[in-house]
Amino acid sequence: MTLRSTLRYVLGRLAGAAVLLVVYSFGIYSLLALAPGDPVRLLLGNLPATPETMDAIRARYNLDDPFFVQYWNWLTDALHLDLGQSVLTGQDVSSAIMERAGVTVQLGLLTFLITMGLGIPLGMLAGLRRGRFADRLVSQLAMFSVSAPSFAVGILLIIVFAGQLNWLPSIGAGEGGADRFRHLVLPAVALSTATIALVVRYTRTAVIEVAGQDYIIAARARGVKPSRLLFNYVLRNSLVPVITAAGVVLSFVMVGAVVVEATFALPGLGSLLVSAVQQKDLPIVQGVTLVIAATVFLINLVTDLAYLAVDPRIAVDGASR
Amino acid sequence: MTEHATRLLDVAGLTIGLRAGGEERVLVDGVDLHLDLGETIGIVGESGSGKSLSVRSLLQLLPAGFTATGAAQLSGVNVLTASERDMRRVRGRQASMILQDPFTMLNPLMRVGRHLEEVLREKPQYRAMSKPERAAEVLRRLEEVGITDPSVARRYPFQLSGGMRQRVGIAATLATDPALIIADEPTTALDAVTQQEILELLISIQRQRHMSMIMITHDLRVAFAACDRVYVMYAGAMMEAGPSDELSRSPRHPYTLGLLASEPPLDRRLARLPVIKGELPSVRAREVGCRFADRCEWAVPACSEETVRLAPIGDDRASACLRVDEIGSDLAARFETVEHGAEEPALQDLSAPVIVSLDGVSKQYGHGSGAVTALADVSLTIRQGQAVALVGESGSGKTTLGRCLVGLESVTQGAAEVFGIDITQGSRLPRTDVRAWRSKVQYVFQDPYSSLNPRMTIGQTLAEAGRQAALFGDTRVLSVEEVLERVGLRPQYAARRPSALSGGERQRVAIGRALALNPELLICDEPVSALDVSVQAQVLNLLNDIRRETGIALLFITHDLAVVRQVADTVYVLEKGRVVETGSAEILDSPTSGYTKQLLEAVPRTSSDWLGKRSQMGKS
Amino acid sequence: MSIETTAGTEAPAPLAFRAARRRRRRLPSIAVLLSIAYLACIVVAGVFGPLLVPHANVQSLTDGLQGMSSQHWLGTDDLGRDIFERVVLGARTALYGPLLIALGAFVIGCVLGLTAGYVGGIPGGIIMRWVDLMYALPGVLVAIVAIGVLGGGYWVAVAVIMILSAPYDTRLVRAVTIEQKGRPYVEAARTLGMSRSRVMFRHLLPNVLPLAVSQAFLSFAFALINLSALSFLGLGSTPGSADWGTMLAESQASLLDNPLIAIGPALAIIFAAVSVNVLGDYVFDRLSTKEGRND
Amino acid sequence: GSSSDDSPGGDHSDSTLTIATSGIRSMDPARQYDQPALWVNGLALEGLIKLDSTGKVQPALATKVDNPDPLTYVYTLREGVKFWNGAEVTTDDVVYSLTRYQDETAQTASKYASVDTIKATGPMEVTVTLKQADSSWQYTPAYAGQIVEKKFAEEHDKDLGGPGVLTMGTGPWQPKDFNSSAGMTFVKNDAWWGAPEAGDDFKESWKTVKLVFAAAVPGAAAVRAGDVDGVVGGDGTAFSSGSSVKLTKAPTETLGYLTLLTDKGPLADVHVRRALAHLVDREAIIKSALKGFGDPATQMVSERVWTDLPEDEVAAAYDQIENLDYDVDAAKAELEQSEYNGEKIVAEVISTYPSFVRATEILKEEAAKIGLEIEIKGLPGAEWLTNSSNHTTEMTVSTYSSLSPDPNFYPNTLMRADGIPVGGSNYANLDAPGLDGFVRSASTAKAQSKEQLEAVVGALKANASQAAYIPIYTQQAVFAHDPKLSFDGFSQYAMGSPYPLYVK
Ligand SMILES: Nc1ncnc2c1ncn2[C@@H]1O[C@H](COP(=O)(O)OP(=O)(O)OP(=O)(O)O)[C@@H](O)[C@H]1O
Ligand SMILES: Nc1ncnc2c1ncn2[C@@H]1O[C@H](COP(=O)(O)OP(=O)(O)OP(=O)(O)O)[C@@H](O)[C@H]1O
Ligand SMILES: [Mg+2]
Ligand SMILES: [Mg+2]
Repeated sequence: MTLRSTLRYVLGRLAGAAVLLVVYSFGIYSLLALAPGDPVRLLLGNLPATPETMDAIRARYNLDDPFFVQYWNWLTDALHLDLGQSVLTGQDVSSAIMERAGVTVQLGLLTFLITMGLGIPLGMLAGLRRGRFADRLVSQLAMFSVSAPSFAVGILLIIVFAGQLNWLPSIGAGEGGADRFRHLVLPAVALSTATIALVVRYTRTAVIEVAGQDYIIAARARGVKPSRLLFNYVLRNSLVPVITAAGVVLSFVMVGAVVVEATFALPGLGSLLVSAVQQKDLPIVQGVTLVIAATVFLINLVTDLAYLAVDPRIAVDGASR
Repeated sequence: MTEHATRLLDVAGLTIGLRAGGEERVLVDGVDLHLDLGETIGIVGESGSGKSLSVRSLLQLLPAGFTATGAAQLSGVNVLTASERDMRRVRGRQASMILQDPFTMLNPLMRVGRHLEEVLREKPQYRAMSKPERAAEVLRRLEEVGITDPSVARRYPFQLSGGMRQRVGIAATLATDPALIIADEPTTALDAVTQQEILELLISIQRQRHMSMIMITHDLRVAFAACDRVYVMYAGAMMEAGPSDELSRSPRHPYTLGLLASEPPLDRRLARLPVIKGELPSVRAREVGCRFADRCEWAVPACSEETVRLAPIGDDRASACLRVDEIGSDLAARFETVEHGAEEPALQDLSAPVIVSLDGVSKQYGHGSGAVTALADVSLTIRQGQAVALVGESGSGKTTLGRCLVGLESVTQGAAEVFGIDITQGSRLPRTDVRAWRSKVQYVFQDPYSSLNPRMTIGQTLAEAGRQAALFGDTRVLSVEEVLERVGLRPQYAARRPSALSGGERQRVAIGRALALNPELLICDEPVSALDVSVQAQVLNLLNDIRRETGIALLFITHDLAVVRQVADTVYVLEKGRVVETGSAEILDSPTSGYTKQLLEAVPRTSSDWLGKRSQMGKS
Repeated sequence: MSIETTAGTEAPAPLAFRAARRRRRRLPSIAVLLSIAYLACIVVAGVFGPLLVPHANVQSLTDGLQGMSSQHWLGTDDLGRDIFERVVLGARTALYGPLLIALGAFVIGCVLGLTAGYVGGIPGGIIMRWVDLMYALPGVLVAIVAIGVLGGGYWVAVAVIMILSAPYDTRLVRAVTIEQKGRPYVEAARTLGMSRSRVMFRHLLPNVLPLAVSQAFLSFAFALINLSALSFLGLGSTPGSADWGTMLAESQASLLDNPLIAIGPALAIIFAAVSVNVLGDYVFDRLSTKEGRND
Repeated sequence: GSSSDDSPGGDHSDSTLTIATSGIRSMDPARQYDQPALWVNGLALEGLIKLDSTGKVQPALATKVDNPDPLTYVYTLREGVKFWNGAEVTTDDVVYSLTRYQDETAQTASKYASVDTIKATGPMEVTVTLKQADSSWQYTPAYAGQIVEKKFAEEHDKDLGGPGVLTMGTGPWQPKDFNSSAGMTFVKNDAWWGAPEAGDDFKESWKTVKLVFAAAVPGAAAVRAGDVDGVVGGDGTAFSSGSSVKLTKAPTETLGYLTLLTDKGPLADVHVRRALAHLVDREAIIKSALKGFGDPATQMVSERVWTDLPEDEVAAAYDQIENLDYDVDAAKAELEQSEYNGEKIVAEVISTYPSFVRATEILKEEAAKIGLEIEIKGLPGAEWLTNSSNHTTEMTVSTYSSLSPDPNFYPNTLMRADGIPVGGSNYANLDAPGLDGFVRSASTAKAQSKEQLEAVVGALKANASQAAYIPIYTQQAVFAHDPKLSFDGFSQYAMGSPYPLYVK
């Protein structure tokens, strides 16, 4: 695939994603407009909500425009990367997101590292020792953990590691590098139970599939070194499905963080979203969902580009797609 | 050739088992074989007979779960029991292997050059080389297998044709200069012309380097043409062994005889192909007795009771038949009749009404720049009761033509009438015409394994076809039993599902389903190419019988000219979507088009001149 | 690119590897038997819960936060209610919603998927654009936003999640349909002159079913996890109700002092999700091997 | 907590006090006016007056308040008070700040409803004139009148007080860093005008005060783990006995009560409401829903707020009010008099407040005992609030915080006749003969006077007979802290002041 066609492909995907994001944002905007409950009421605090006061507040926070005008204003601003201000605090949505993104991103990365660092080797082990004890053990564990909801696991982890053993802090994000890390360990473990299992299963299947291929047998017959076989043949060829898993894991983590942050009271994007949803702080809800959705799109795009890098066959097909 | 000094490989009592679900299945049972330096042996047998497993066990490359016992001395090492460490010295240096499918034999993510380079680096004399030197060596070795374009080294396997890939595979296999090459059906996935080239290449390299070779194939003609000696395997056991020319002239085992006999001859049409009755058995637990006994005409009770092993029967020949001495003359006599079997002229009635007429038909897949022209300006006629064969190599448009005639594809250009219905109208055809068309033209697909709905019993499938026939106003709807009987299956089959049927049986059911509509034209798209020779003969006979009984017309699509000879009255040769030659079946004797000549040339023949270089070999 | 990436979902165990993992098994393994037993308990508790534990919601304010005892197997919560009995009662919301979602998504998926795959054309195009849109969205997120702002409780959550799950079924059924429709047995049905609907429902559907049924199990697990996650976030189920997610959420204040409050519902959810998946795998194995598939 | 090595009462001047508290959105009272914000703002922002730990009014930025007539308040500003940036506090800043809080879109606007004009009447004198007499005004400048610099505030009209912008005040600690998700850092303002008066208390006090924003549960966990020195706010439910944390408690005027809609639905029947009122088992609710961190409330205005009148006088007056005690038999009797037809009563509750949910659950069970059926509906905060202010909520448990000891706070907020229309704060649509008159005279009467007591008691009597607002409990303020620390004079009002001064 030439650089040009790659570029065209990426631009095409980005354009598609942009359209989707607009549709998406409109959907959420309408949902919020239709929903019961009014953010103005929250802005009033304990003020009596007389129609005059309500109107005055609406005027002050530009909430009095017709629905489409509001959406249009929001959209044009968003195109200039201005996501508006929180209705409740007046804080720029983007800065509110930046404030919170740190925890979420750190949690995501830690989860991703744990997931990949454990999942791939375990998956390979199971795949290469198919049917033996190690495989059965790993596969059974994966079967178990793939379906375990992260918040339930999180609660159990808190009980055991924070409550009974008192090894790790249960809640909050901590401050500074080491302390933050200590606080993120349990959430990341809770979040990665399901994803590790996913990666184990993907990797195992890929390895089994690849290990049974003719080219592996042919290479062994030619006397190719075992280390080369493992890395250049089995691992590289298993990588394509594992990349899929990586993409799935990353998007899963972005979204799963919402629930895990609630479990561990982490001040991340997820808890920001949940509280904003409850307070109907529309610009924040819009901003956070869009950022998460855009991240998921981006992850998918990067995943697809990673295929291009890894698999020359797709590069050619991709170009003609 | 019996001096032990030149013996490279000696296998005795090789038995391969698979433990699955608590039971042990014996897939290869007591195979003996030997190979001398510089010699080429062939192992032939129908699919599933254990050829691949046997040779893979020699390099300890069996899939997980398989165990190999017995003895196999390769250059003094027992390769069945050697440690993985020792095997690493055997693989590549002592012996190396080429696999059947060129499309899966190379690492898809590695450039061609790397495949060679990585093995070269393993050898001391190449390890010392500089990078450019090694690159030059890679190119030299690619040239050796006939790849002269240096850019190929930088390409990925998926950018090469099948033949090229197989050449690369051979080059990579030879890169370590092994003493023994094992070629496991190296040409089965290739078309006839490429097959011939690759075989010639292998033989010539083997001679030049004085290597030994084990060639696995299911095609007797290929084995006889390419090998010094041939082993015949059946259902996991060795049946017969001997020098090629002797074995091809005087089989000493009923199975070998059957195999030779079911091979349709290219040069004449037989009234009836000789067949081996029954089907290949499925592998079960170890059993005593001759595995072929069930299907053998000469079997006596003892055959099923006594253990049989390959036993020498005089100079360099061996047979596993218990009664080899008793029935020797019988076999010879039978072989005589096969060789000179009754010839039957192709029959055709050129006054019969035309049922299919195509005039200047073209077919394109896709639009714009990505469009593929599958058919270009094809004209063709089929008359009532006529058997027309459509031949051509892979991708020439045979299937496309057949599919257009039943409406699975639509014609893009030209005039096409089937039973007077203008089929170019496609979906705009009136309902009555569609029904008439459907009830008169039926199709049999190439792959018997997926042409039946796996969720329906055979009875349901056939009954449904009958229901359609009734829907189309057919008054003489055949019952399920009648259909089964017509295709030579017992009524009990109605209750079975496709998974409980062998390939040949499935194909019979598929033919039966088509016949249930009482069609006047049956289109068969390579109906036998997925089947073993012994079954192929049965199906071909069935088709000929049906034709004789019902007077149905046949459009027979195939790439096998020998099969064409057996079924067709008229032949159309397609090349890249164009008809390059047409005429009665006799054109196979005197082709006019260069393309047809080339196709004929490439058909494997036992005779010594098929693989050009073979004539120069000296026999001691 | 033929490889599909799925946007974040709570554990979308991909069917691709399931297919590769299938093995012929004679007898259900112990894990399968345990799963069946556990799910049977959930079904019984879900259907007859109020009869089995009539006093599950009865408060006994003087007996709050007790530990394990023979009277209260898992202790009591802060209102003195028996936690075990409430877990039993909670089977109700863990059963009905997910069941409805799985069935709904299954039916929608089969009809739309077969149509998109076999009929194609404009209806197929519309269906697939819809599916693409839904696929690109992080489902859980949409559910949180939708249910959070719409309010309306459990059944709204069920409806939203059903709509979010259906695209997965649709896409799967469509993919299998497209794969199967090129097979000779389908083409043979066409050359026999069968009607479109007969080909779709008589020939394609039975061959699509194993995967679709297996997907229905996945949907069930997905729905179970997401519904309880929503309850956990205070969306969906009524606060204070005996719903496993709600019970977990409301246990948080006493978590470190009285872990028992959380352990019951947490294990109930985990075991339920695991059992459904185990059983789904098993059913898939059975369905795809029993009736015999073309090798 | 870096304080752990310090002995109580020691010199903290180089150290940091870390407190977990409820998060706030903004330090601008016009934008966020509630208890959590006050408890943060108290460190940094000052008003003309302040409340001492018993709730009495004390001078602050004003040295003197004159009240020549009920409608006029004259504030004399303190000389030489400087904002953190060094600028002197002028009448301009004061007028600007108060006018800001008066704006109808400010959350504080209702506190300024009776204000007519705010004017500088001298170089160091600001006069506030009222439209009508308002007994609450005397407290208002203390908690809803924080003075900020005019110049700074005008520069940040939209986001004053928000993260990144912060604010410009005069208090002993200056905010340096505000992350609405994590917390804030305050640094000691050595130039604080009150330093001489506070003496050693200030000199030796914490150099840095760090607030960590945390919900009740994580906050409790953090103090237990020693990650913070103390936790304030929350309702204490996250603590239980047996932990190594010390709890300092004080009553507050944050009232948990039941609102019963008086004119629609099954509750339109007063007997049904009275039956429900008899079902409120305060002890049980405090024990189970509040884990004991509350005091039973029998009246909507607690006797504690009468700081200036003798206790027995207040008690005697309160005795005239009917007590709707927990009494299932009485409830039954009431229900028998009613025309209740078995219709379900919908109780709406904010789903994220466990104590409200629990209290409602307990009520539901009590009600079931006499055949009253309650259906609990959990709602997100915004929706709950909207329904409440539309006066469509049949029944709900919630809390309201009076930030001062203003006896008229609850009557004036909840029981006025002009609060009945949609949007008004008479959520129960309570109307009774003479009620509005009582509420109004409680407003115009002199604060804490006998007349006010009479008026308030009149209003409470009307409410009790109608059973519209049923008091349940007053919350306790809890300071959970490292046992090495102490907090003298801990009270609700102290928390609205620069309280690190008293944490030692
Ligand atoms: N991986 C496997 N698992 C189970 N059975 C196998 C496996 N590989 C081969 N077999 C069985 O072993 C028998 C011999 O197989 P083998 O591949 O050696 O046959 P073959 O003679 O090479 O056939 P073909 O011409 O089809 O390549 C067959 O019955 C086959 O079904
Ligand atoms: N559905 C399709 N879409 C696009 N191109 C097609 C399609 N089917 C066939 N072709 C192309 O049309 C040409 C003719 O194909 P066709 O299948 O008719 O050949 P064939 O002679 O039957 O070959 P084979 O012997 O391999 O079966 C080939 O180049 C093929 O790649
Ligand atoms: Mg083979
Ligand atoms: Mg074809």
